[in-house]
Amino acid sequence: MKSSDWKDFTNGIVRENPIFRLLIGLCPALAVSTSAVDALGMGLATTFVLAASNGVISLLRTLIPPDLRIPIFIVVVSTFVTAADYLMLAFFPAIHRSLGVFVPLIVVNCIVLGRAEAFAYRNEVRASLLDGLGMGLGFSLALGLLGALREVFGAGTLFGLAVMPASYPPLLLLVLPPGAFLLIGLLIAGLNRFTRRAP
Amino acid sequence: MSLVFAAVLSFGLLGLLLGLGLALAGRRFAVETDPREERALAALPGVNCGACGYPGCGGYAHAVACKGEETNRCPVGGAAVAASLAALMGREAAPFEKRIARLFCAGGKDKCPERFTYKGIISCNAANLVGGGHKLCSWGCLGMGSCADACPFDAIAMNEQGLPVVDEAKCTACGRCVLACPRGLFQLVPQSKRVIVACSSKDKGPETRKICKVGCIACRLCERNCPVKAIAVADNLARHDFKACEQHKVCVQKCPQKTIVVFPPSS
Amino acid sequence: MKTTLDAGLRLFVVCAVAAGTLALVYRGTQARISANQAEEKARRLRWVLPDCPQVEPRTTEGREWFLGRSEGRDCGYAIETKAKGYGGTLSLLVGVSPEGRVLGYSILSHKETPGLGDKAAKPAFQAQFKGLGLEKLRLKKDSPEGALDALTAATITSRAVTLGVREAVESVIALRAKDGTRP
Amino acid sequence: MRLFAIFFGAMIVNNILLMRFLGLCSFFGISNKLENAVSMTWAVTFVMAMASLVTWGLYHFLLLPLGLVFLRTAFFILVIAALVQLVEMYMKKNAPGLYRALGIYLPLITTNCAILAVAFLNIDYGYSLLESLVYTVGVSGGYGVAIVLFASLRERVDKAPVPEAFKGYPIAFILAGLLSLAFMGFAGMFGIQL
Repeated sequence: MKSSDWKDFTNGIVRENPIFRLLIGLCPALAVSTSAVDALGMGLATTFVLAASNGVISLLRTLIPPDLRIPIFIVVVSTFVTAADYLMLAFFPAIHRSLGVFVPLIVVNCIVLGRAEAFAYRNEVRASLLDGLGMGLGFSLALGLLGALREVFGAGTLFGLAVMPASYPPLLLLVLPPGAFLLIGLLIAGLNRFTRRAP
Repeated sequence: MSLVFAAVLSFGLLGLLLGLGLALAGRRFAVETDPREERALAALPGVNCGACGYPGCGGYAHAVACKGEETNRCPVGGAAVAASLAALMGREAAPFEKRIARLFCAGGKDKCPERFTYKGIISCNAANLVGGGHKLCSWGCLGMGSCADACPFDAIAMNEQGLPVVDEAKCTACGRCVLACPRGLFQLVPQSKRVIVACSSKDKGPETRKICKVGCIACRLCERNCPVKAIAVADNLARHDFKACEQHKVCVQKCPQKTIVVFPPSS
Repeated sequence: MKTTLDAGLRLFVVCAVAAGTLALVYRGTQARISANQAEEKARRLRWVLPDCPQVEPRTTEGREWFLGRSEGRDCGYAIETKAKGYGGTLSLLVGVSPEGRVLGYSILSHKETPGLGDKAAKPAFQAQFKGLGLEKLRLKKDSPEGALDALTAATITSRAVTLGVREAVESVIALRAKDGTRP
Repeated sequence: MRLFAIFFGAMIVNNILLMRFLGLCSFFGISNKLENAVSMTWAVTFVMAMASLVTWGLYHFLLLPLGLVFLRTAFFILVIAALVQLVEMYMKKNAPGLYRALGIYLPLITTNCAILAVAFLNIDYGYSLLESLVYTVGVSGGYGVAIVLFASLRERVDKAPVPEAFKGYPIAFILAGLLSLAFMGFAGMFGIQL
């Protein structure tokens, strides 16, 4: 693991964490993170698509003319997404039932296309794959954190198991859309507070 | 087999169609940008501050490359950009005098008291709206720092007296502070002219004396004693003619209110 | 002209390859997916018609439904219905007793927001429906004699499920009456 | 009446940005200046309307008959991407000022989840062509309302004394949360549920 590889990989997790730092890929992040299981499921599916498309795009980058790059990226990404959708339907029907509407939306998840254009199109395969994995993991961790927080405080359970005492009145707001915005706002503020650096 | 064939054919054709369409549109909508304009744009700082009078660097680059605009209009870029643009356009650069934003007021908290304490939005524009400003002097600096916020180069910092201090090294005379100040207290003055009348009050002399310890009371002593007649009083306020002024600093000694100040020699 | 053609061809190749792979993936997984779904449907039918050992598919007037038989007697009917949910169409399989009471329902596919709408599939919400006849099959917030509590923050989903179940009860009884094959 | 219900539901009650969380990437990025927000709304409205028309036609006349429904994601997104690139080229040629203001955000419109989501919802809800057009205009109207409201609020908040850690995006998120809470108040109007 050369040092530059390690840097590419961890880059997406902390320094350029997609949700908390770059603020992209928010659409699924807020919508799916009502429970930890769904959040992680979504995160891992996105990681698979992100790593795979980063790899393929950087493999073909010499063949892709600059002004045709967006349509070609999109076709590559949507192929992986649809493939992931059907493979999930065939082999993990349970997860698919809860993530149904959000799997196709991964194709427009700004991270996937953002990394394809910003990184994969300019670097060789190895770095792109690592970057894709790193970014995907960063996305999954942030999504997981959001999902866990919203589930614990919003519904009193974690991974479906009751965590909070029965007397705890679940803070329904967190499960609702406004709660997601407020929570992310507070989390980023907290992050700024500790790392002393505005995004 | 037919499903795969149908899929490949239909999607492939769509791809072909769109590929051709995009390429053709690319040609039909091609914008013939003059290559010199792109290189000029590359030479500019890209802050889009508009101080050159054009809508951003793109506008100025276009003017220089295609309309033969002077190459020294970019204050932010200063002499360096002027030189590189001139070289690019094959013309020698016109002499370039660096300018600095100067505040024409010295009425800090210690010199000019407040009529009431202002607890509203931290912006000079807002403070200016509330009953004509919370400072006793209706001309002077309100100290809410709108100029500091507006400065894209962080060249302005507010001191504890609530007055903006301009860092000459960072200031690029982009003019943002001049626009931001609701009372127009900032002006861009050539750097070599260091003697400034630090006041903008047009109140009558006795009035100003009551309001501010360092206000210009229009006593005309400076006007009478200036060896080169480079300073004159109009509307109860002294103003230098910076072209004529030769920095004798006679006016500084003569001014009873110490309104005329000498900005510290540039470090 | 050459570069235009070149661009077109490149996109053609990329799209063709993409479509090809997807078609292969689709055909490859299709068998397994339909197997999954068939097995899933059988499981749901057993769940929706608990005490009916044999379940025969029937089609009357073009609509497919299921007749549950036990010891030579009707023990229940089941039918698939669709309703417009919050995230998209929501399809249900509903079991109805010969007397028009709800035996149970199961959500076949839904696109409701995870964590909110998908609670409609949880036993707590489903239990309310057991044994209800048409007259009680309403949300309490919709009509006084309604007996169903809507899911918090998922009213559209709750109402969609209720309407789906109602449609099932109304149509399956009518279909059974018209079905001439068995007494 | 049904058309009005679809329109109003899409625009206010189920506002695509504040309630469905779609199209957020550009929402936070571009809403710092009001005029950016307005021009973005025009661009999104135009692209969304065109996209809905094309994708609806594509689905009903090509994908369904040929049984290629599994390709719908690929087809839709490719068409949208091409559309946006055409709009981008057209704008570069005929409206350079607008292009310079929106330059970076045009490719982001392609990845704007709202546009693809609208295309899918038009199909899932089984809308006719007219209904899906009304729905699309409603959604883009909702996008406009949300982003213009948010941009003006944000310009005002930039001047307010916000604690250091909250400056920038955190306060924007909290603002969006409150706006979304306000939009929840619309639930139930004209019988359109949340």
